[in-house]
Amino acid sequence: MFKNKNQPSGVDTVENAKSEPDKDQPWKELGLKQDEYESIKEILGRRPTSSELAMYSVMWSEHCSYKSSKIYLRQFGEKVTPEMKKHLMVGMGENAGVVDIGEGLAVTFKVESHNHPSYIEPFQGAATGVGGIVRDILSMGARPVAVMDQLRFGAPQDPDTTRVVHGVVDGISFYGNCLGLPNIGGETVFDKVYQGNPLVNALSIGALKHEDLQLAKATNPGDLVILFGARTGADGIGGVSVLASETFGDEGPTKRPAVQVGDPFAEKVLIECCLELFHAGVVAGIQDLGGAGISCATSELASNGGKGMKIQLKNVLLRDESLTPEEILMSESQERMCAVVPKKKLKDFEKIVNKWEVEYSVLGEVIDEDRLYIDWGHEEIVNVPPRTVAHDGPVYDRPVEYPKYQDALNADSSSKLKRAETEAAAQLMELISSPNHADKSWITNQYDKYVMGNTALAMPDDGGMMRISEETGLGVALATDANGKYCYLDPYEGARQALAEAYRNVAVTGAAPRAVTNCLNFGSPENPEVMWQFKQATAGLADACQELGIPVTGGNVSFYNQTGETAIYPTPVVGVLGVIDDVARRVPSGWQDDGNNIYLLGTTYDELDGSAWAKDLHNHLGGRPPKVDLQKEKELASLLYGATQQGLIEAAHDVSEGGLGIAILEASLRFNVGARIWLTELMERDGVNLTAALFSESQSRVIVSVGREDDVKFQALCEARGVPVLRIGVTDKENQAVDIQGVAKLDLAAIRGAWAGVLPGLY
Amino acid sequence: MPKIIVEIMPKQDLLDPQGKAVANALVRGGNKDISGVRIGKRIELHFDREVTEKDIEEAKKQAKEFLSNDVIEDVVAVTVEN
Amino acid sequence: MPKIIVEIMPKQDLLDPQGKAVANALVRGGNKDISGVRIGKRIELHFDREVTEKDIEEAKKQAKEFLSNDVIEDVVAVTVEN
Amino acid sequence: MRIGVITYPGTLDDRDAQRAIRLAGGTPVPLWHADDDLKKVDAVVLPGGFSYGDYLRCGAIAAKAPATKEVIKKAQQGLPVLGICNGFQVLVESHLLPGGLIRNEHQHFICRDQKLRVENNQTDWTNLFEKDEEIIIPLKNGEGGYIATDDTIKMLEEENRVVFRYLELNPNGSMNDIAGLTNERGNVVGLMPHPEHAVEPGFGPDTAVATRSGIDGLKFFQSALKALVNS
Ligand SMILES: Nc1ncnc2c1ncn2[C@@H]1O[C@H](COP(=O)(O)OP(=O)(O)O)[C@@H](O)[C@H]1O
Ligand SMILES: [Mg+2]
Repeated sequence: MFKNKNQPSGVDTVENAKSEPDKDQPWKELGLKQDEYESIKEILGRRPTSSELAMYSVMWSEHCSYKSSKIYLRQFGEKVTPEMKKHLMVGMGENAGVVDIGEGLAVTFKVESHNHPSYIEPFQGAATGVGGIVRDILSMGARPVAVMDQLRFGAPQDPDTTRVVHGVVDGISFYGNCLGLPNIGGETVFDKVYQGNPLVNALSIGALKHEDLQLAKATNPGDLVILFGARTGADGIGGVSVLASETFGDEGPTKRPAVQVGDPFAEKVLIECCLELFHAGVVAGIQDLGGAGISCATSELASNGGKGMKIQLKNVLLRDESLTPEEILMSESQERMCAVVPKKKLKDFEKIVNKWEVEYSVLGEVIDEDRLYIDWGHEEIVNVPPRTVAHDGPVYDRPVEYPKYQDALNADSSSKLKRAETEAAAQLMELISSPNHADKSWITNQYDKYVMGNTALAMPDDGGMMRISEETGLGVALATDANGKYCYLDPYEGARQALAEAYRNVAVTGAAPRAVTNCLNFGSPENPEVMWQFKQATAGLADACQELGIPVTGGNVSFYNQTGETAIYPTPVVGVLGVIDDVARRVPSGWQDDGNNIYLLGTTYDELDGSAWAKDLHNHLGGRPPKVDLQKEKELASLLYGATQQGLIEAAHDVSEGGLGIAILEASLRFNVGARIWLTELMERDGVNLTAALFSESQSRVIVSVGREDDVKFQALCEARGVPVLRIGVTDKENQAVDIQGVAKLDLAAIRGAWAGVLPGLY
Repeated sequence: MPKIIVEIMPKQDLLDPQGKAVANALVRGGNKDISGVRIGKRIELHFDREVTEKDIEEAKKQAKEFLSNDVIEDVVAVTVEN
Repeated sequence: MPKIIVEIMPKQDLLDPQGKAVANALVRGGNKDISGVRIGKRIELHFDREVTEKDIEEAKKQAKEFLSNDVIEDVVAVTVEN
Repeated sequence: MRIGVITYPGTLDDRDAQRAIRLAGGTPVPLWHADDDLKKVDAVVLPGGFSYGDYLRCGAIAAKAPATKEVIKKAQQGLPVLGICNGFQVLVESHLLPGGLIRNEHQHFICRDQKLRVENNQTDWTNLFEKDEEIIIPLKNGEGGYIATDDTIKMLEEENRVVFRYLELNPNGSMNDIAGLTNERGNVVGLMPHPEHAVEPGFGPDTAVATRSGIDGLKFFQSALKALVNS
C-alpha cells in the first residue's frame, strides 16, 4: 500500500510530496474520509507524505481522536464544581486521572476497552487489553497495584461464547497474574446482544507519592527522546484505526490485521525499570505506547509540552528489518514506552535500563519549534505541527435521532407478566442458577487476588479494596457497574444508575466515594439512534456526578460495537473509587456471626421493568428502568460510612440485579451462614406484593447485619440520617438454610449446588 | 506405535515472547551465534492401528481448525510415523 | 533461513494432562480412532549463516541440558534445515 | 537472623516474602539474581512469580542464574532454602528436589484457599507445626501438577520426604496429592502453595473466625528462625 517506485529508497519524502502533488493516496483504505484528507492537505499546504498520512489516519481514527464523542465528553469537565476538584491532582485528558487520598499519597485509575481485538483473538486481545491499561497507569509515575475486568459475553450456550469466554478469561488471567497485579473485581454478564460484540474492559489502579507524579510532556529543548522496552514489530499495524473504528459485517470480522501478542514478562520488567527511572529522577516526561504507537507517543509528548521534536526513525530497534517507515509509525507492538530524558541524565538512564536488560534507543530530541520532523536516514518523511496530529483532529457533531422503537419499548411494561407468588421460591432458585447470577468463581479463581499482600477485599465482595499505606492502613475501594438493559430502556437514567450502583458498592465496603472513571461502550456513531443513546448517557452520567459531588477523572469510549444493523445495549461502565482511612474497618458482603439482626435500608417500589426477574425468567425487556434518587444514594452512603467508622456493621451487601431475594442468598453464601427472613412488614410498609418484595430492583437499598449490642445505636443513626430502616431477619448459623417465612426454607447446600455448578457446567 | 505428528509454529510476523526469552538465555550462556529462537508445538496423535489416508486428511483438518489458532499460528508440517 | 530444530516430548510413562485434554476434545468431536495425544515442543534455533557441525553438537548439548528437563522430557529429534 | 529473598526478572512475591520474614521476627535481605553474592544470609527464600515469564519451563531459566548456582552449592552444605511456587519450580529444575511440575490437569490457573496436611514436621521450615496438622494457605498456580517416575514417588513416600499434601481437593492433579517436598537433609523445602500470603490478619485466607484472618503461613518462617538458633 505504501511503496513508491519512483524513490530510490522506496520512501515517500516531504520533497516528493511537493514535487508530486497529485499522487494517488490510500486515505480511504486507511479509514479517512474525503474531507479529512482534504483538511490534512490544508494543514500542510501540500499533500501528506505516506508516513504523514499513516500518522494522521491512526491519530484521527475514532479510537484515538474521540471525534464523535468529544463534544459530549466536554461536559464531564464543565459540570465540575471547585468543590469536586478538591482532591483531583490530574483530571481528564492525561493518560489517567490522579486523585489525592491524603498522607501525601495519591492513586490513579482508569478503565479501557479492548473489545474488538478480543473478539478476533480472545486470548491475546484480552491479555493486551490488561497490558495497555497498566502502561497508562505506569506512565503517570504510579506503581500499578491492582486490576479489574468488566466482561460482556453473548448467549451462554452459544458455542462461540465458549471460545470467547475461555480465551478472554485465560488472557486476563495470564497477563494480570504474570504481572503480579491482584485482580480485585469486575463484572460478568451474558446476553445474546453481545454475541458478535463481546465487551472486554480492563481497569487498573496505581499508587504514588505526590512528588512522583509524571506527565506526558516534552518541554525542554535539547532533551532526548528515547524509546525503550520491546522491539517494534509488525503486530497490530493500524489495529486501532481499522479495528476499533468500524463495524463488523454480519459475517463477522472481515479484516484480520496482524493481532498484537502480549509478553507480560517484558511488561513486568518494564514496570520495575520505569519505577526505578522515576525514583532516580532521570525522566522529564513519559508516555506509554498503545494505540497508534510511535505516531501517538511522539506527537502527544510534543504537543502536550508545546514543543517540537526531531526524530530519526532508523534508530527504532526492530524485530523485523523489513518494516517500512509507515509501518513503524503505526505498529502497535506491546510493552514499549517513550521517555524524554535530559542529556546529562542519559548515563543514569542507561545504567538502570541495562540493569533490567531492557533495550532502548535514542530516537531524537526535543526542539524549540512547533514542528515534528521525522527523518528516515537522510530523507525527511514527516514535517508537521504536532498539535494537528495529536489534538486538533476532526470533531463531529453527528446526527442524533430519537429511536423509532423507543416509545413502544417504554410502553411495553412488565406489569403484564404473571406474578405467580406461589412460585416465588422456585423463581428465586431459578434466578440464582442462571448464568448472570450464578457463582463467578470459575472465572475469578483464575485470577491471583493475593499477590502484593495488600488486598483487603476482592471477589466475591461488592467492591475490591487495597491497602495503600502499610504504616497507617490507608486504602482505596473500587467498584464498577453498568446495566445495559436499563440503559437500553433509558440511557440517561441507566447511566445515572450505573454511577449510583458503583457508588453504593464502594459505600458498602466502608469507604467514602471520591472519583469516577468510565468506559462507554456503544454501537456505531454513524447511526443517529446510537448517537442519541450516547448523548443521553453522557448527559446522565455528567449530571449524576455533579449531584453526587464526585468528578470524572478519565475514561474511554468504544464505538462500533455492533454487528450489521444490530448494536449492543448501550453499556457505559462506570467505576467509582473510594477512600478508607484504615482498611481494617472494611465490611464484607456476607454475615458471619449467629443471631445478628438483618436490616434493609431504603424503600422498595414495584420496579420490575428491566429486572432480572423480567428478563432472565420471562425473557421480557421493556418499560422504564428503576428510578434513581441520588440524594437518597448520598444519604445512604454517608450513613454506611458513619456506621462503619463506629464499627456497627458486620456485613453490608447492596441490593441490585435480582433484587432483595438474590442479595439475601448471596450474603448467606458468602460465609455459609444462613438467615431467617420475614417480608410481611416490608410488603405492608412499602405497599408491594411478594414478587416485588423479592425481585424489584429499586435503587438506594442495602442489606446489613448488625450485632445485637449495636442495635440501638444503629437504628438511632438511621433515624438521625433519615434513611428508612426495617429489620427483615436474623442471621442463623445453626440452621444451614435461608428460611424466608411464608415462602420457603431453602437449604444452603441446595442453593450452593444450584449456584456454584453453573459456569463450570457450561465451560 | 502408529502416529501422526502435527507441528505448529507461531506466525513469523508476530512476537514469540517465549522464543525471545530462550534466545536471550542461550546468548547469556555463551551461544553468541544464534540469531533467534522460536518455539512451537509438536503434537502427536496416536493410533492403535495403521494410519490411513483418511486419518491424515482428518488430522490436517483438525490441525488447521482446532489444534492451531490460525490468527497467530501456522501448521508447518503434518507427517506420519507408522 | 538456516536453522536447527529441536523436538521435545513429555516422557512416555508420565502424565500429559494437556495431551489428555486435547485427546478428549478430539474424541468428543468425532475422531473416535485416536488412542491418545501427547503434546511436546518444537524449538527452532535460527542462524544468520550456515549451520556447522559444531552448532549441531552445541544444540544437542543445550537440548539435553537446558531446552528439555530430562526428569520429565525426552529430546526426540535434533535436525538441521540449511 | 538474616533471610535472603532472591528477585529474578518476573518474580512477583518477593516483597510479600520479605514482609513475612519481618513479621516472623527475622531480617529480610533482598538478593539479586545476577549477583553470585548471597550476602552471608542464614537462609534463603526463592519466592513465587513468573521468573523469565515461565517461558520454556517454569523455573528453567532462573535455575541457570548466578544467584541460583550459589544457592545450589550452599544448600548442599545445609543452608535452609524454601522454594515457594515458582521457587519450588526453580528447586526442581536445579535438581535440588526430584520430579517435575507441569500444567494443571484442568488446564487453568487456579487461585484458592487451600487446605494442607503437614506430613513432615522435621524440616527446617516446618519444625513448629504438629505432625498431621491441618493448615490453610493460599494456592495460586498454572503449572503446579507434580509428577515423577513411580520409583521416585515410592522413594519420596518411603523416606517421608513429602512435607505437605493437599486435602479435600487436589487443585492441580499432583501425583499422590503432593503439595510440597524436602531433600534428604530437611534443609531444602519446596511447595506450590504460598505461606507468605497467610501471615498478616486481614490479608490472608478466610477462616471460620473472620474474613481473611488466616495466618498459618507465619510458622514456616518462624520455624526457619528456630532451626537457625538451634544450629
Ligand atoms: N470478570 C470478573 N473479574 C473479576 N471479578 C469478577 C468478575 N465478574 C464478577 N466478579 C466479581 O464477582 C463478585 C460477584 O459478581 P456479581 O454477582 O456480578 O456482583 P454484583 O451483583 O455486586 O455486581 C463481585 O465481587 C465481582 O467483583
Ligand atoms: Mg454488588
